[in-house]
Amino acid sequence: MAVPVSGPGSTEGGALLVLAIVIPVAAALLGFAAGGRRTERIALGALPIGLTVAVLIAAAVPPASAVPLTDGVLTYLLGGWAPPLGVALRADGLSAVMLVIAAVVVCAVGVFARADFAIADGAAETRAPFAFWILLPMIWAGLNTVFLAGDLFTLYVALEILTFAAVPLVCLDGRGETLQAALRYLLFALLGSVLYLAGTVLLYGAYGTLDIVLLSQRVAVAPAPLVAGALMTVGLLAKTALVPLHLWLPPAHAGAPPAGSALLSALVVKGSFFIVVRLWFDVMPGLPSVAATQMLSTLGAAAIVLGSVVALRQERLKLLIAYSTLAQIGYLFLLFGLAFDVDSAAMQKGDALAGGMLQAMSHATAKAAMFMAAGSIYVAMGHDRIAALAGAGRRVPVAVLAFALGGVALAGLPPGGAYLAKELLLGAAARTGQWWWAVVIQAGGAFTGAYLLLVLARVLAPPDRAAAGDVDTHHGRVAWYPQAAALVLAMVSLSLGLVDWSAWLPIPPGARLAASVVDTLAAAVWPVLAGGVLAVLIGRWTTPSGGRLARAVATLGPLRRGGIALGENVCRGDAFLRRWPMAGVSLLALAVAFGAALWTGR
Amino acid sequence: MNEFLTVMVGLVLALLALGLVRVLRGPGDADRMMAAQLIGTCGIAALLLIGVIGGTSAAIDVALVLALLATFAAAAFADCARRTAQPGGPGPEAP
Amino acid sequence: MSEVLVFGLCAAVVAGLGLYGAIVDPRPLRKILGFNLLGSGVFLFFGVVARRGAAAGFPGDPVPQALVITGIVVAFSATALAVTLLLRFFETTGSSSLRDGAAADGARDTAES
Amino acid sequence: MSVLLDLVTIVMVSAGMVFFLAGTVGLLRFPDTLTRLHALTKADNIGLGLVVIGLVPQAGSLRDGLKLLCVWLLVLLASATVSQLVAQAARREGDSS
Amino acid sequence: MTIVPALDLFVAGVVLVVAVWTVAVRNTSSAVVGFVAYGLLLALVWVRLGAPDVALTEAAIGSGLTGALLIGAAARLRAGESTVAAERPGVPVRLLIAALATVVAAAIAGVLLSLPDPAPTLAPEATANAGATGLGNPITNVLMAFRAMDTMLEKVVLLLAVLGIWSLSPDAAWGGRPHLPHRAEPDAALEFLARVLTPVGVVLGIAVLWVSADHPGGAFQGATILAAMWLLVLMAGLGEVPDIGRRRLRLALVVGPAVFLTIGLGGLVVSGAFLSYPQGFAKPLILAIEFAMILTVATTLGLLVAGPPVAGPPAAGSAAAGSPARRAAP
Repeated sequence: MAVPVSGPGSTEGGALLVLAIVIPVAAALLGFAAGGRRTERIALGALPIGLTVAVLIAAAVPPASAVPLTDGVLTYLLGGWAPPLGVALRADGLSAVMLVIAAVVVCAVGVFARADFAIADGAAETRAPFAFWILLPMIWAGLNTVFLAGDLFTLYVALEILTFAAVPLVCLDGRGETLQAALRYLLFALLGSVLYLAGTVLLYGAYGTLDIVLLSQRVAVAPAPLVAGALMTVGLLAKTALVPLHLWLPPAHAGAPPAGSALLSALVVKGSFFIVVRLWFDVMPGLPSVAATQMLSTLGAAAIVLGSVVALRQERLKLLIAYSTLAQIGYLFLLFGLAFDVDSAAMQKGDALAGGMLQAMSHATAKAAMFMAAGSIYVAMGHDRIAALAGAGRRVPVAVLAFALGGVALAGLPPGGAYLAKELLLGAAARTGQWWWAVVIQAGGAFTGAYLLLVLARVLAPPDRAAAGDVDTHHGRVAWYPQAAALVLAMVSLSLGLVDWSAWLPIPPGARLAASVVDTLAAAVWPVLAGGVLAVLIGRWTTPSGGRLARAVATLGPLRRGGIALGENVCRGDAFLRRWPMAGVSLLALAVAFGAALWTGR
Repeated sequence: MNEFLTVMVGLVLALLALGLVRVLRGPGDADRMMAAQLIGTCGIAALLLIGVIGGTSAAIDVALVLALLATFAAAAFADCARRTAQPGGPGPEAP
Repeated sequence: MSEVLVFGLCAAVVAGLGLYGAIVDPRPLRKILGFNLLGSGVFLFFGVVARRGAAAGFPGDPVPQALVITGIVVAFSATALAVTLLLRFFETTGSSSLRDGAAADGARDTAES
Repeated sequence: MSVLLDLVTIVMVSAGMVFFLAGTVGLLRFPDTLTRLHALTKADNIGLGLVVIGLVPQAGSLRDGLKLLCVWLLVLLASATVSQLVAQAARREGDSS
Repeated sequence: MTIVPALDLFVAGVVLVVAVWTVAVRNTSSAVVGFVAYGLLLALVWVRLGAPDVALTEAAIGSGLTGALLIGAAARLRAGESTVAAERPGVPVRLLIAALATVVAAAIAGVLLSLPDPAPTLAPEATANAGATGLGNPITNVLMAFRAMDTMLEKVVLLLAVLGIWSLSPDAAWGGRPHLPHRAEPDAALEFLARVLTPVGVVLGIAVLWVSADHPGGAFQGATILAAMWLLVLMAGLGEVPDIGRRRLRLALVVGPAVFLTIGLGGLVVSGAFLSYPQGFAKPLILAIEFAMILTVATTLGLLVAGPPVAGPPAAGSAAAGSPARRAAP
């Protein structure tokens, strides 16, 4: 058939991109039609196939470090129609690594979920397992489409698939709180996606296409792309729950079942973040201004502080991890301030972007491991009140180990992916002379260490004799494979630092990491030390009654009271920001602020 | 001819607006149900006239669908009003 | 070209109204109505952009019009999901408020349902 | 010939407009729901019928003309039954409030 | 001629008045009625903008089905209305939000004025490539050939919405049936309306689909009309929604995207690209997809309005009473 190919046609590895989307969609459709036990088998069967396709794509992506989206990339023209009329699928280094990480996390969650959502053979089909085993491949299909689609409207439909698959996951257990959390999530996410759509229509009105590559060639500084950029960015921030647009995330991620929380925190949030990166680095790299990028990074820094401090004040483990997600999302957005090159006034695909993406990858694996471990702890202890988790270490040692390793990887200790990401971001901060982001990055590591130590101190404590009596010891038997899945993911996150990512991520060759022993040692010790101090000061823990520790705490008296006061104020600020009218005001105010910031850059 | 039809459309829309204000403000639900019916008649007349003015012959298909769906909406209103007026009342256990 | 201007401004005003309604009104059903208004405003803008691109014998550029049809169906399924979620939340807890504590104190059945 | 057709259109559509006017004035002036319903469904329908008849000569092809008449028949059928439903609702509301 | 702009101004004016009414009015039920009126009036605007296909979609889905959905919800939420309405934010916050919303709307309107004058358009390209599918209607070409991926993904979104709604049912009701509460004594007028209107609706729905090859129409618009007729039949009590566990219902919900996917993969093998159609076979294949699509979308839209399953599953083996009257969905 005369394929009207203008511009880069389908490269030979292109068919893999189609498979990456078609396999999860087919699994979901087959599962829906088959029903009963076959739904679970079909979903589990699709996991390895999808993983191999993701790995093949990562292998097929031509190694190109800091190259624009056009040539170092796998392309596939859907239906044979070239953009601007048709839709193209494209996979560059960024999407390849995100595809692999998404596949790994989905497989691990699939193994973990067999414990909660197993459908017994011959048993009648029940609601939650049937829904879960279709939502899992649907979330995967939505994510793969987000990573591969080359057209802004296809990205919109992919975002809707992601949101529509995530919302039922939040209220799968049907309690009042989770239904309210799901409703708040859906309504706010829909506001976000309509703002994104408003941005796409302005771009189409100005340039007659929605294809990313063609737009990057046509976008110039004009009112249409500026307003479109502001609206789309704010819409995507609402779906990524960056502070102050985070009203829906903590209750939603804490209320979902463990497998659901792992998917939501690790992957669903990364979808809209990836589109923000696509938007600023590929669609309109020349448009952002110093003000806009600094504002985005400032929001990230605010998210780190607010998320971490409120996490330290939480009483329930799942809420603590949910607020930790809030903080880590802020961490991801630091890359924008660092990646803006002042003299060329454009976003540079360099070590900052590589660091940000690496942080996203290590957060995805580590956070999924932590939520799965928290799920196992909940089953073993019957509750997740942190204060009463003493003795969990004995009951589910593998899960607690997974939690610890995940936390360690997240805090940025070598050889974790977050450590490599931190080094890249610090390198970018040093290169561009923005020392304040270096301070924020170190503080982020310290805060992560803080709430990790807080939980570990409690979980590893010997079961106190008095409490052991009333809690019946055989509360819940936890099978081995859910804990193993969490442990594997934590190990993966911890080993991401050892891989040489320069084939996929734009790591400039000059940024070889200073592998000196002193640096790595300092990087290892800092989060633990500073974290300990922060945990003692702000963390929520009851002062032990007698003994040396009590006297030590007494000397800290005023500091401790100051810390607690700070913590309380931040919690009140968080509650204030998470009221619906205030979130709406923040949404619109940010849209106006981004529009103004981009306008100043003209 | 088009000028005449345009004036007519303006008139129909004016009558539609007046009727809508009265119906939407109506005290009871029954009054508001008439809004769908009002649009069924005035709206479709305006649509047919606009179709002729703009020359789009497809406006007649739109009018057909509009008539069908306005009826469906009015039936849905009536059915819903009748259901809530049942002894069960509009409480959450009504369905 | 007048209808492009008139309906373009109408679309922007409706989008503003939708935004206002979706954020200010505390009742979730009114927020869903606001979201629908905002969505129809953005789709109207797609129609205006399509009308501006009328060429080659068509009264409007077919690509944005096709996007609008897809968008309307997605917006309807979003509304259906949101309305059902709201009704289920109202049945379970007896309150339809999005305020933080509302679900907890209004919860009829205990947490361990 | 076309002048005659145009004349027919003008006369019919104007007549239709008169009925629409009557329907709307009835809608505004009548005291309660049932009488307003009466004005709405009866007068407006005839108005629409006349407008449709007025537009048949303007229609491009015979098929369009027939479809125009179908529109009117559909609206006639619909308004007959819907007025019943609305009347039931109004009566139920009347005795319950 | 100066009269036409006045007409547009007037249509836009009426639409805006109804939109302001929908946001401003106190009582939610009248806000929903206002929204239905707004949706139907929007069809006029779409005809003025030269997009009859979208006018069909907006009138059918935008106001018909959404109106039925919202009016039912408004009635059932009326009990809890007053408590929540009290949480209205204070005047300063409302003014701030109004100001910010105005700025955003003004920014969008401002961009409209600054759009380039020879408006960039894909209409010429759409006509140039229309030969590949042999279809006259450009929008069907775009939906089914050039951007077939969006249409296929959108059906996945519809299926997800149905699954999301079903997953909101109580555990005991799984496998049961969502039923529109029709009352004991049948309502003569509604039953008459359903008996007479449904055949007309089904014929019109199929016609809108069949015509869509060359004239405005489409599978979605046809499916919406069929869904509206099915709901009318259910409301009149002449039929029952099948249990959600029934294999036929599940297949009906999946056949649309499944056929689209298989023909797409066939295109990958036969004519070199996913979602492409072999030369000369485009029209029959597209019509086959559209017929599968109309069946799925009609069933899906009906189920979206019908809601989650409420009654428990039927006793084993009891046939579903009163198989639904004449309509395309099983």
